[in-house]
Amino acid sequence: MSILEVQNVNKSFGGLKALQNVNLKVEEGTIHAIIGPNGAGKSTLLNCFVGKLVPDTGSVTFDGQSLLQKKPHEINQMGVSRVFQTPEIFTDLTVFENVMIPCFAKRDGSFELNAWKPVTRESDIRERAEQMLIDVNMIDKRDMIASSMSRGDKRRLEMAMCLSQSPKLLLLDEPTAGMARADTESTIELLKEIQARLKITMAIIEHDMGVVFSLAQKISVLAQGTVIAEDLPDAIRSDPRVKEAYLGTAAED
Amino acid sequence: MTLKNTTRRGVLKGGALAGAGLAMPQILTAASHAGYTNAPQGADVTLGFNVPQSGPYADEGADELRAYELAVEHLNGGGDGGMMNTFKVSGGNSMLKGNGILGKEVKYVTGDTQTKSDAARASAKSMIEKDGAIMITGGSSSGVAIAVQGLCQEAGVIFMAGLTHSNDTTGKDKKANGFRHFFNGYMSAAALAPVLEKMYGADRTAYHLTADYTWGWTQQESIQAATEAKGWKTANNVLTPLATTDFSSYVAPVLNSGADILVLNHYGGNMINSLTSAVQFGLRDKQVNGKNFEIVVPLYSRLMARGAGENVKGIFGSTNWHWSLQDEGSKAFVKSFGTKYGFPPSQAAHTVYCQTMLYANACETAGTFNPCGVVEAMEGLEFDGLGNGPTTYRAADHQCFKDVLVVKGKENPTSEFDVLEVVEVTPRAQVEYAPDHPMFAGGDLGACNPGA
Amino acid sequence: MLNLNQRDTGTFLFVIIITVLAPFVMNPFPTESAMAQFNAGYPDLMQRFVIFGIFAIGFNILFGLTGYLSFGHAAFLGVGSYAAVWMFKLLSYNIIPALVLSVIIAGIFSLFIGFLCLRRSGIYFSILTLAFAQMSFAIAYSVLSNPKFNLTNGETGLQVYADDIQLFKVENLTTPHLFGVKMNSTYELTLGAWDFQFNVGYYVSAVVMILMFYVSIRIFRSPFGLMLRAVKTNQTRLNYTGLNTRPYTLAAFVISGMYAGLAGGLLASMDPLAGAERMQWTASGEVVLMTILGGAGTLLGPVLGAGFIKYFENILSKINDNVLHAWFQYLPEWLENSLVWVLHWFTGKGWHLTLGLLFMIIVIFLPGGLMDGANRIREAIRGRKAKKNAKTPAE
Amino acid sequence: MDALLLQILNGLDKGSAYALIALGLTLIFGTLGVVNFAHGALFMIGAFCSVTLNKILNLSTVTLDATQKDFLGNPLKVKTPYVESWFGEAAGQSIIDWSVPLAIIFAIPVMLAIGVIMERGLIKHFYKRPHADQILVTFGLAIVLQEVVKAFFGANPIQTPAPDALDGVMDLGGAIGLQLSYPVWRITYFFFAMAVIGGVFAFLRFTTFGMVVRAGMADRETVGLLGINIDKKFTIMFGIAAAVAGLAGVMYTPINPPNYHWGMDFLVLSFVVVVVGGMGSLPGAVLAGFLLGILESFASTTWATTTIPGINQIIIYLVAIIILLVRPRGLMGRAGVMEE
Repeated sequence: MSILEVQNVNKSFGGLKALQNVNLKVEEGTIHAIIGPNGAGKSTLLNCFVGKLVPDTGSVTFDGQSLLQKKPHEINQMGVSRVFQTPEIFTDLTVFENVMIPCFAKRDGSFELNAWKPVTRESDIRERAEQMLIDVNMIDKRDMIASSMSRGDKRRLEMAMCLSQSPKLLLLDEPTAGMARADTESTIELLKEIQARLKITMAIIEHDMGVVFSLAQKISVLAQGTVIAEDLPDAIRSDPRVKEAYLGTAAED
Repeated sequence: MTLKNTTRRGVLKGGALAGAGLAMPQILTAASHAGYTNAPQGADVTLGFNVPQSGPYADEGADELRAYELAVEHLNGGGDGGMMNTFKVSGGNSMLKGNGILGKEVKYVTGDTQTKSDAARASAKSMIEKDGAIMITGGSSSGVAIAVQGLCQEAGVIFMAGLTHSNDTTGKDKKANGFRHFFNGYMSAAALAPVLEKMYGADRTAYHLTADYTWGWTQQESIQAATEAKGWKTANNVLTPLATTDFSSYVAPVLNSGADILVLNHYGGNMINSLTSAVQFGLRDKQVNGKNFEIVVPLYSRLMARGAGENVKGIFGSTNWHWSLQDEGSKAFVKSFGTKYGFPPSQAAHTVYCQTMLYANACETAGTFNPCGVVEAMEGLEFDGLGNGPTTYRAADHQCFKDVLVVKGKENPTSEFDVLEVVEVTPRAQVEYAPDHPMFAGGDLGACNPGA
Repeated sequence: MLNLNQRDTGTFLFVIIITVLAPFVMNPFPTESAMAQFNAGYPDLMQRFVIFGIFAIGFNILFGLTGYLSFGHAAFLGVGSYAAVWMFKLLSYNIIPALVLSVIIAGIFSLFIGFLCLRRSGIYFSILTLAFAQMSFAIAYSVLSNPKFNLTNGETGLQVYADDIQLFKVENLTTPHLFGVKMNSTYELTLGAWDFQFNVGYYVSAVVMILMFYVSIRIFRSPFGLMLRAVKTNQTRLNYTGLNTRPYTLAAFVISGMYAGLAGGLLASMDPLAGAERMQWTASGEVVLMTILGGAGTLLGPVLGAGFIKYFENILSKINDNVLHAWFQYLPEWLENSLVWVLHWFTGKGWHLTLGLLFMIIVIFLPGGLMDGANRIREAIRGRKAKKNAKTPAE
Repeated sequence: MDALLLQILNGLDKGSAYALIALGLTLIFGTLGVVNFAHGALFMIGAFCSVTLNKILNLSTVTLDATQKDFLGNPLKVKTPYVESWFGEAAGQSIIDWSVPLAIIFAIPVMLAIGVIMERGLIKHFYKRPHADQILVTFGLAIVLQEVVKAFFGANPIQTPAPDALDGVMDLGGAIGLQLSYPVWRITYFFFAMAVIGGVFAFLRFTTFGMVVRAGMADRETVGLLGINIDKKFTIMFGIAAAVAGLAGVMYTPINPPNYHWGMDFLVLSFVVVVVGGMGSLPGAVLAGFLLGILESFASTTWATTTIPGINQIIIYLVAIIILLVRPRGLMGRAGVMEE
């Protein structure tokens, strides 16, 4: 069963057609990668999933519900979490507070005037946040201010924040961009482990082929705003259209 | 009223005796003393000079402070005595002897009103509550004067108003503990209208520009009534926001309105800017209805007129006092002020100097600092020699009645102070009105409040 | 205690002790001494300390936590004052209905303005609030004070007249009171060379401030407070975490508006007069100064800042040249004159200059305000820099 | 009809001042990303450059004239300005008469210097700080500047008249049968403003310096990467912005006598102009300046104030609020600049 369905989505900025008739299905419980060269429209597509952009035409449905006209926080409340290319975390807050916030969002919804009970008395939230930090192996950094951590830790923290909401769909925007080799590998391991343990559906945007082929169960290739191929990794690896898109005329060999 | 201890210094002595080593606390309540707020106990008495030291009227405030310092010096027997020597009460000499007030040396505290009611009240309160001031005086705006007057009524001290020209100060906002030496909008109008009629004729149409706040409204109402009584017509009255800096859009339509007189009911910076605009637009060079177009500024201040520079030449207005007056009182005051500071005093300086002298005299007459005694001594007081001829403080509303000066911007000034010339000294009979005049009705003087 | 952690309990107790003992603490110099000039322990100033403290505490909930810099909060203070004086005019001098109405009216007013202004952020938000405040000022100063429809009494300020309705008028109670206890009653205690004044109005305001301070601690430590701090740090992440930031910022705006309204109501209760200049944007600037000076985002900072600025305004502006000469009279004349000449620019009528300079220095060198300065001094005394990552946030 | 034209003229005139101040403000914001609350104060200082020059030219030798008496009855002190004794009475008087236009020459280096000192000494340290801090520190600076000016020149406005030749009224409508007389100096001000605006635009358009600055406004980091010392250029830019505000102040003095409070008076207004025009858009600032000037003039007419009481008090703020809510990027702002 597909959890995310994109049908005939078009989006243009001024004269530039960023997306043309994009169709895509993300199956529940899989890791689905969206790849493509720079400027292929990957980020635009992702932004259409989370409510930052609204497609000009076409539909995006999640779990049977349309995502069009929904705001980012509403989409998140439906069960879609997003990891950014550069980690978006609450840099001035402690690691623990960072993780508590999504827990509150999960429990209380998009707004709750919970202005009286001290955070220290919210034991259910604290337990959950602590568990999450243990799960991602960050419990020793609990009271650090988030801005003082390494980039890898920030990424890990962001992941923990997303996972603490037990999302139905996790969107990852180049999760290993700019990372050292070792970090990249540990991130891949982390994602694999999460997927194995929690069976969370993931959609990854990536242009590092190594990452994509070691993770994805299905791959869509985006070029010049359209999906030129959608298949299993092995099939994509040998698809001439993909080579052409990535390497231009070099596809002839 | 308050349970405030007003015999502070007496208690202090007692405390010092009783508690040299023991420091025995004494809690005072209303029952433990009787009297009035801040009754002076030691060898001195403190007055509170509350003037604008920041904001647009800071220069007037500074001149007021100079006059206060001079007055204190004179009261304490220093200097040449200034107007203290010419001050006559009901035919006889004043009670002032140059030995302070009631034998106590005069001390003073100063504060900044910022020309804001809030700040002015805060400053006055600190003088009353902290410095033990027995009288508050000063101010350069009617809003502030009314606010501080109300406060002094509540606190039980005397308020001797400085510059405040709105009818309300001794009209609907009058208070028993407050006294105004300055004239008001009605009196300006009553003094000006006959002169204007004489100069410009009875067949005139006036266009009013009015600062959009309390003072502007009362001034405009007064001058419109007075000129209409002389046969003038009123073409229009346009309210201008207080914050206006460029009056061009208000001045520009005047010429096409059919009016041949422009009345600027503005004061301070507003007056300078609107007059500058009006002159710039060449209004004064125009002919309308076969007559020369004229501009009138009902309330003049020399300090402000200086800011308008050449533009004031030949423009009529009224003022409370001017240093060029040749009576004995004025000459004495100008001499001692000019000798001390090097330039002649403004009407603001004159007003507050008089107020200080009058207060001191009232205390001497009453033989006490008790506000109720002072009020009794002030009410109906007839005096002379303070620069405005024979003067009365009316009991019904605590408004001072004296001659009003109609002035005109001087054509050939000899110095930077020589900006205005006195055209006519309007006798006080002509500017007097009944206490229940509609423009002043509605207030309640109340009874004197001695505080404690 | 009271559901506060140990550190907050300490802060809270400190505030209680200082406010209760203020008449002593603020009056360290004997009444007749030359230094008495610096005493601040008289009712009016103490009242202002706590009332502007309330104003700043409220402002800090918006600015300190969410980072939204409003230049229009004085409008709510002004509205609160007008509401309170109207209650005096219509009902009676009892301050309870006045305070209630001032909070309600300020709440409604801030809901309206907040709803519109919070559609923007950053500098645009600041300019929007500035524009609203200036508009409110102009309307209060002249538009709503014309003789036909006089709601504010313009320049003179709204005040109670003897012929006002006052439905529940009580004879002999002609000043604001709390069920008969008059706000302006003062008891005096003389202790050797010292005089201490205990004013009912001050203690009423102080109790309100202590309550409001407690409420603000609870807000700071609540999930709601956490969300507001998150708003300041990263709104994008908050949105993608399923939280709608607008209601959070709006709630903070309205809460701070109600604090301002309460402060305005209290001001009118201490002194039943409401003037439009309370609403001017420079008055809004003042509360910004207070908060920054003390330390935005800290619990105690705004209260300290409010005290500091009001102290400056009331004490420094009264130091005239005569006072200066009196201080330095024992020095050689040339030195006395030059010292007076130098200080003359900064005291008395020059106090605004001192304020401006002080403010610049704080923003440049101590962005965390006085609280930050105190922390740095404490750390310097300990002789070691506290580990950055161990820093407790928001304190 | 004439009334309408008159108000448009008035609007253009007010708009000239608004546009000049806003131009500098938006230049600073666009290049440096700094919100300068002290910009109004720069306008005020410009005006006081004019006052200062007037005072300098009026420095005098004092002689006692026994035939006249001063207010105390002492011989009158007669002042003769040095310029009159140096260049002869007629020449000296005309130099004093032309002191306001002369002040332009005096003000340019002074304002440039103030701008550069301000940027190097203060603003530089605030590039990386939040907008709120920039607002606050420049707000503090604005207070300090105005208090210093007050300490030297007092609180009262100071009259600085236009040269006699440019004082007076010009009949603009005679040829087309309308009664349309307008002060010569205000017309001069308008053309002066146009010249300054034209100069700034030409400078940005046709010089390499200007091109770099414009590129910097579009994308600061990229230009930095190109190895151009953009910081130095921005310092000069700040100086120019200060000079533009200063010149606007110098020439405004005959229209209204300047006082120390001008900075705050014009500050809120100029921000409104910048916002309405679009943050960082130079043509927007100019357009919005004139537009708001005209709008303000129309709101002051009797017709407007009787239709909506108090509209003249609030029109500027109302426009700002509506623009910010409906079209936050302003009339000519680029999409996406500061919108959220």
